[in-house]
Amino acid sequence: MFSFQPDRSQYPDIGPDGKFEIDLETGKFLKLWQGPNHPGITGNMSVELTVNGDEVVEGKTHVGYLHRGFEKLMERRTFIQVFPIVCRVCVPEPDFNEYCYAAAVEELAGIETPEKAKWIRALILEMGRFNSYMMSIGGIGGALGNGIVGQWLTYVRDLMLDRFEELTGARIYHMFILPGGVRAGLPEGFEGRMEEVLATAERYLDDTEKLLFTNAVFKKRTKGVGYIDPALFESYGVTGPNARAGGVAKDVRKDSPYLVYDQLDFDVPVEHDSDIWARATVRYRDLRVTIDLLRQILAKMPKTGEVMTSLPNVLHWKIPRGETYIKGESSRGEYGYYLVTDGSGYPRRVNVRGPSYTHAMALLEHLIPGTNIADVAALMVSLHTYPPEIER
Amino acid sequence: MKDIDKSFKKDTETDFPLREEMRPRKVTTPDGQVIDIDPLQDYFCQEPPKVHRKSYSAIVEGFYNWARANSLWILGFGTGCGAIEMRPLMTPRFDAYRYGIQWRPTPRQSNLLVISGYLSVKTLKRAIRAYEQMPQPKYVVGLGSCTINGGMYWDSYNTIKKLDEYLPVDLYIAGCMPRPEALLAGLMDLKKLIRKGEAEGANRYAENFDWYKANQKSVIKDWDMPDYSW
Amino acid sequence: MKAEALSKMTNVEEVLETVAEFDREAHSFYTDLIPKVSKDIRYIVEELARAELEHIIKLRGLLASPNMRAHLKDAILRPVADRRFSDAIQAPELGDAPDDQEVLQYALAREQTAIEQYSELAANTPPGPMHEVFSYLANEESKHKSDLEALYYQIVHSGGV
Amino acid sequence: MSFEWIHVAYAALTLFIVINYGMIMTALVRKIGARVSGRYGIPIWQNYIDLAKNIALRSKVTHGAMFYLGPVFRLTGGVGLLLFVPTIYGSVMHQNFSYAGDLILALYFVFFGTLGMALGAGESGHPHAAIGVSRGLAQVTTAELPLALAVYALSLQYQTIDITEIVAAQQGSLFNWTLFTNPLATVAALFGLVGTMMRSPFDVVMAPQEIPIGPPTEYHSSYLALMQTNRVLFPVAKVVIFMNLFFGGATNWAEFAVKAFAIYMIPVLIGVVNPRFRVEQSIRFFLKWGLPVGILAIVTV
Amino acid sequence: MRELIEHLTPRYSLGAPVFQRPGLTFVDVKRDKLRALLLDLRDKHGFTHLVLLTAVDWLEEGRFQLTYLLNNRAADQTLGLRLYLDRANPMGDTIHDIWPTAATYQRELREMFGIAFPGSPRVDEEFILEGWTDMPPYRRDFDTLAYSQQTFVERGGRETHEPRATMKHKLYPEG
Amino acid sequence: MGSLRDVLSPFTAWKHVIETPVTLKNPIGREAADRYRGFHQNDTEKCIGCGSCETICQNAAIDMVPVDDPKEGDSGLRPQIDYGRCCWCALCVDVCMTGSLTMSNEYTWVDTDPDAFRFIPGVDEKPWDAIAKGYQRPGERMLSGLTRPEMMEMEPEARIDNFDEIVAGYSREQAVLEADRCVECGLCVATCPVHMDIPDYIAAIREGDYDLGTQILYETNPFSEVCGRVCTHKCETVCAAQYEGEPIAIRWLKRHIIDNVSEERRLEIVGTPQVLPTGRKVAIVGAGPAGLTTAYDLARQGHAVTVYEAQDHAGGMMRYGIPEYRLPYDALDRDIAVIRAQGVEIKTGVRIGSDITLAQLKADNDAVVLGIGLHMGRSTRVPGSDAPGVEAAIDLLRRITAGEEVPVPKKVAVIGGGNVAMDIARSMARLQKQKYGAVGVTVTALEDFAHFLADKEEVTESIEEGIEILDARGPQEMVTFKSGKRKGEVKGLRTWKVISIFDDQGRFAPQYDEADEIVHEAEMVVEAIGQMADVSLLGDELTEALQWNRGRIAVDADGHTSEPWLWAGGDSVHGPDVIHAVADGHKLAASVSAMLAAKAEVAK
Repeated sequence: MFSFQPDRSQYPDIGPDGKFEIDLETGKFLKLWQGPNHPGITGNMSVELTVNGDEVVEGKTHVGYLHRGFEKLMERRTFIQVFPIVCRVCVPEPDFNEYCYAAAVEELAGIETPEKAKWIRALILEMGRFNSYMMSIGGIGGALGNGIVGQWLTYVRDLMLDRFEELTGARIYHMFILPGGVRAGLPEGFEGRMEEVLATAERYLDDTEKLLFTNAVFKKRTKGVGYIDPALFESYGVTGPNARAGGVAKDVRKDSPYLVYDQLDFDVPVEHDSDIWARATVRYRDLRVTIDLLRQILAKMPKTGEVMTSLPNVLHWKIPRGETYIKGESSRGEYGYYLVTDGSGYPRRVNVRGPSYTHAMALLEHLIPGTNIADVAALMVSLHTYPPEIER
Repeated sequence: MKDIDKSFKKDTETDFPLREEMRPRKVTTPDGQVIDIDPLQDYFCQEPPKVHRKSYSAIVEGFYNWARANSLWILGFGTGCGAIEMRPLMTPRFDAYRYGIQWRPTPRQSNLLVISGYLSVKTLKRAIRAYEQMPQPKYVVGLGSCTINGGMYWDSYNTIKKLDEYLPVDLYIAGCMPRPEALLAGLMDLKKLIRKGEAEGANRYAENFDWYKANQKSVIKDWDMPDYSW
Repeated sequence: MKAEALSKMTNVEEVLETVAEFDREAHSFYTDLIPKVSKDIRYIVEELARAELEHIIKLRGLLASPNMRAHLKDAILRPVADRRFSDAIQAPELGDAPDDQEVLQYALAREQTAIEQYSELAANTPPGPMHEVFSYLANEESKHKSDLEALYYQIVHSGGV
Repeated sequence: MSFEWIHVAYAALTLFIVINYGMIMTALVRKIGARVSGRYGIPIWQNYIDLAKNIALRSKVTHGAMFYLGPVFRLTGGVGLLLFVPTIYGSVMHQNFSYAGDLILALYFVFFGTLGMALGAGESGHPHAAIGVSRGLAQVTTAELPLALAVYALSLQYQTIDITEIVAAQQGSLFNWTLFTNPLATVAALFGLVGTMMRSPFDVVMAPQEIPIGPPTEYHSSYLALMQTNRVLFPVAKVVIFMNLFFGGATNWAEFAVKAFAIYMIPVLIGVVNPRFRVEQSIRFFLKWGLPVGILAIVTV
Repeated sequence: MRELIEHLTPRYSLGAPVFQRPGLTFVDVKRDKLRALLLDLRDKHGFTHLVLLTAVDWLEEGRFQLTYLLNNRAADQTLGLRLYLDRANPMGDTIHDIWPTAATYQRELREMFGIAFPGSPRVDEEFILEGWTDMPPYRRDFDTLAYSQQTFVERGGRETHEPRATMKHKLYPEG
Repeated sequence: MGSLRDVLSPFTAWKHVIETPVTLKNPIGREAADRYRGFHQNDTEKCIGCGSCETICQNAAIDMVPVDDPKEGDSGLRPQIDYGRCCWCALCVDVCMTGSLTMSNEYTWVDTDPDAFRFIPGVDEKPWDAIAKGYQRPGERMLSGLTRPEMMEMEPEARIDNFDEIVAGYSREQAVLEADRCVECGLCVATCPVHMDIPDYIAAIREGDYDLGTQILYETNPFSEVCGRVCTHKCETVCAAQYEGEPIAIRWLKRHIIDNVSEERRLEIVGTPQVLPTGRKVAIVGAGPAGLTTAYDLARQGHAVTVYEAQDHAGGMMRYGIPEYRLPYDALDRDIAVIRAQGVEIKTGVRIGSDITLAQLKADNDAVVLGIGLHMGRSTRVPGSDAPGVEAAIDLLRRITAGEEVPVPKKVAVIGGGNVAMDIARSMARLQKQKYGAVGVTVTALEDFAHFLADKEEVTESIEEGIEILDARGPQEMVTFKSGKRKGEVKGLRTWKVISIFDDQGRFAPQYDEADEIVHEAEMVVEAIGQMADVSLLGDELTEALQWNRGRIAVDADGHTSEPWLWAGGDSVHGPDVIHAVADGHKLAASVSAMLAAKAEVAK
């Protein structure tokens, strides 16, 4: 009926390199910082935007607000002492750190993990994924102005945190997956209480679907926005749901099964639009898969068995020289630990490969130009990035 | 734990190279005036804040304190891990709103700065800025062990250990990280402090401004930052 | 059970006298023994003499207490063991230069006699202060004997590496 | 109606009642919103405490005269809006200063506050404020467009620009309400109402997630207290206009309370469950849906 | 994997491979062959995913190890290329044109290890640290505890005792 | 775009407005999960202050602070936790050697004072002290090994007919495995009479640096090879590892170091005295551990030391008291060789008192040190104990070592439950096996197995070798032949069952069950109940002149007797124990050397 210009103003000139020519002195542009103290930023990071009107012509991400020098700290801790700090690398989904680190140490030290411990690890990882997706979908709702979703799903996440607490003894940093196994088995009646949580979660997710995923405004805000060309996935290192939203069924759980994922029955949901909508939807569908996986794990888990192997005295535990890379499919994509040992009692180098590292830096900077200010937060949330794993 | 390298000496010689636009210089204004500008002057906030005395009337002050205690507006600045446990407080499970606690996105409208965990030097700079922008009286709560004595990151080259060196802290909550319940308990304690009129951190900051600034400058070398980054 | 043929009535004072005599004898016996034994084991004999002396002092204190005086004339049955007691007053054979083991064995035998004596006295005394005194004395002696036994074990049954 | 000094006192009383009503009602509405989330939400008197707290703050940083005047203008907009609109129909006390042309003045006041705010916020020097202002003005202007058209349709329908008369015309029966006599105009006006109440999906200007709370980002202490007062007063005042124009006005305070609440709940109902539009999407929405309805309302009169 | 390595070894003069586990192999490469090898691996052998790029400081050996971890998803194979740089003057070749995301890694390496990558975008900008004047912190000779003690104030009043020394002091002071 | 459904469906969310909020009514203080890792608790009675928690804490959150005086196996330190550091990872709980450290499920601690967040769990009272819920380690500790590696030993069948050494010593792998279990708390150091740097030499094993290990051993103990085999290892009784597993095999580890250093290398490492001769002369009576240690120390300080030994070989009780299968003579010889290499002269076969008088020694030397040991056996003196066929264990052992002919009857009864009893029983068993091809030894011990004096492994090995061990049997009489050719000779041992051996105060007071009487048939009864020193060499005059302390020569803390020229130490002063004797040796040497230095000072 009405045809406004399809693209918004082309006011900034396009330079020979295909980028906007920006000269702040002209007064046409305004520098605008989002973050680190900003409710729309997923954590403590910032984006330096150059705007023209309310169109963003350039975005630079700035990280380092959460930098604690983990990889350095790990180098002066013994192998067991590293264990409590790895989980801190990623606050909302710490378990992948614990798993990847433990698995890397086990591989280099030649330790076998008991079968039951593998199941419990998978359980923990899926519970973590559940929480992470809850935060992510709630965050997408929040970033686009629908706080109710965030409220509901944070509540559901709280319920899952209760299960976490019951199983691991802690709410956020579980410190449960030790090299050699896990700290303890399931408490009495855990399955039943978990089922209650899952049922509640499903109820809230049904409501969320009605509220968010069949919502005209939400569709309007997300469809076609933040499109990532699937051809760029490899060059920008896009993994996980972000890739699955663009039709690439990348999932480490399927591609290179670890723990007990080869014994579990699940499909990897794929969307094809590669925009914010697709990314949100693929997460939502993946969350449903996760709920199913949790049920499967609890049903198929062996009822008895050791959960921990005896370790050599960890106070002077030395691991021969070697290097390895362990990866897992976190809720945001490929999560990996690159561990180098040199035969001493300390890791030579630990490198954490968080998916946010590629998603929030190069990719986000690539995506931001040309969007509206209002979409920057949504874009960031849709990429589902956690700053602590970028800077570590 | 690896032994400390006793021979290691921190590089105290090298000054942080001041970017060109940060140097003091003379500028000609459009109407031809020549003025001195010193961009860093602003960032340092050399001007000490005013010490605000309490109201002369104890009853009025009491009423004010009651109001302040029951309308705690927290700056939604998640400085570290602890931020993740602040979120449940805003949501149905814990619903801190019913205690008069709310979140504000801008420091100008906040009364309470919750330092949620460790502060990297880079964030410390922003936290100080945010704190200085908050209107008085303002309160600081140190959430988690990291704020008390460095916590997990006691040997990190990039995180501070004692928050009270840099900001006047009213209350600490132990934990790594503290659960929402503990945080809530802390906020309730803070309310009691405010009601008793004992939460005068802002005045403490103003009175010992030089000390705080010296401490801050000892760890922050690059003071350049956009003055509105929230 | 009691050898009633030998028993006859006596009073407390007399019994206590015998007891005191027993202790005095023992004390002088041990005191005499001290120079006879080699210096390295003299401590055992000295301890024994000291213990007996302490015993005498304790007994004297008892007798002097006003509470006791009232009962001194109480008649009691002369105990059967009395005779054995009196026998023990006589120093048995203990060689010229006895070693530590012999001294201890001798002392243990004496203590055994004393314990039996006091126990029987206590059993024969109707409940009251006197009964308690004898029980107390029996208890004292058995404590003393325990000490000696411990010493014996320590010296003789030291085990070996 | 001739002016008498006593009307000043009456108007002050109206103001007082409306402010308190607004205080309680907005808190209640937040509690209702919280219920949807599954929470209890703020205490019903929280707004008073917040107000007292903000007044009690000790430091007040100003960025210049206009920064100070901004909230004053905004409050003036609210007060003015209320004072020139009959709050309770037929009541001498709460007739306020309504007069024959008050509809025009009311429309002006609806804009006035926003403009004042824009000026004040602009002076705060914060880029968020500056961007917020430009986005806000653009959006509000288009949102007001259907409202203006609806008012135009109304004045055509009732042949007057005196609100009191418009209310009078709606008395008697439920079906005399403009809602039923001119539903198109009502719908067009509701576009305006929803669009200017700063609720989703049209609250992108104030959204904390993007440009943190937009124009008032620098406002604090008593400046903020002033704005808070306005924030409870202005929506109610606006609702009063809608009540008068489309829903038959109110003849007593009870009716006022119920109707104002009900009308106020319209944007709330939508807002709680919807995400927000971008500015240009909002503009497009109003132009695409609001404007035609408004024009249609005029055409069909 | 073995065939591929055997195939590539003569052409790119690779070092002896380490088969860490099925699906993960490490191999040494020479700097001048790196670029051609990466392109070859990416375009012809399906190693399209740059998993990570990081460095290891072998202080004792006087060199940095750059690890390029590439993944071939279809074959579920990960290949780690190890490239050694002289620690005294570490200089790497930027590969941001092959994988744009490598620019971030290179920025980090520049800042944390002091390895230069001429030509990489924003490589000389501050990345994570701010106002940093000391040596690059991930280098092995940077002692984080010492730096932290010399920079940040610690809460005082703590004193610990060693059981052995305490017992010696109390139980056998002269022994 | 967007269907009507998309517009309307969001409004379904409003149904929640009539639901009761899910908010917790009073969240503050909500009880955490049963396993929650909250604030620490410490059972201070159970805690031994080993400091493993401090070592493993990666936050440096734990300080060990003194709360009590140290005693054996307890440093008196207790962990103080700084909640300005703690991360509640509970590694300290997992690593805790005694399991004393646990966590409650309490989690709220708010304070205005940042210095307040420190406390000593169990000592500073806290509201959560009594909370039973919270993180407890499930089962035993997993972070350090619980059991020792199996020591390679000769099978009973292989060892019973010879005097070859039984244990093989640890292999490198086993030693590393065992050394790995050590948490290096150092509680053992105080208990070790010579305060060997046990954690350090265990660390040296881990590092594979045997030279360093040897060096550490020789700093405190010149009899490391002997002690590596026969030490009473008091250290192992206080080892932190024993609380949930086996104590570290400290003795075997010590032996492992020496086993891995050749004799030549050992001499190189130890070296010879690096000082000029002082010209002072010291005579030492008795070439046992005490005497030789004194000699070693003094010689290294440049004094001229002569050791007089009554027997034909040096070594004292180590040679004549300990059977060869436990301590091979060449091992002892290697240790003595190192001592000899320091210039110590050892005169064997010289009996002081008869060959040379003490007075003469006094005249010829600046100082005389007595290390005469306990070479006389105690007798039970039960009836018949003077009958032929009743032997003293210590005497028998000496004769076996010296190669003298000893009677080996088919049936032997041994009285005693100590290691000497085991030694003689096993030696006799070997001789029996050699002679008759069968073992017929019965050991009757006063103590029950729970209070046995002999080492556990001694008892097990004895049983393996076919020796019958009867616990809780009190000897009553040596039964003799009443008539016949062998009239008066022993034909058995009559014992009663011991009901209880100690009274309720823990003192010796055997109670017998006279009904439970056994007569153990035996042609030889060996009394192995204890030993005493033969002090006859002192002579009456000196005996009279010396101060005595409960049957032993009275010495001050340094081993100095009441005579200014005479020192005494070792078993005869402090009871039977090699390692104590070595400790005494060091003390004596220090004291003697101080006296000599003072003398030299005066002479100048």
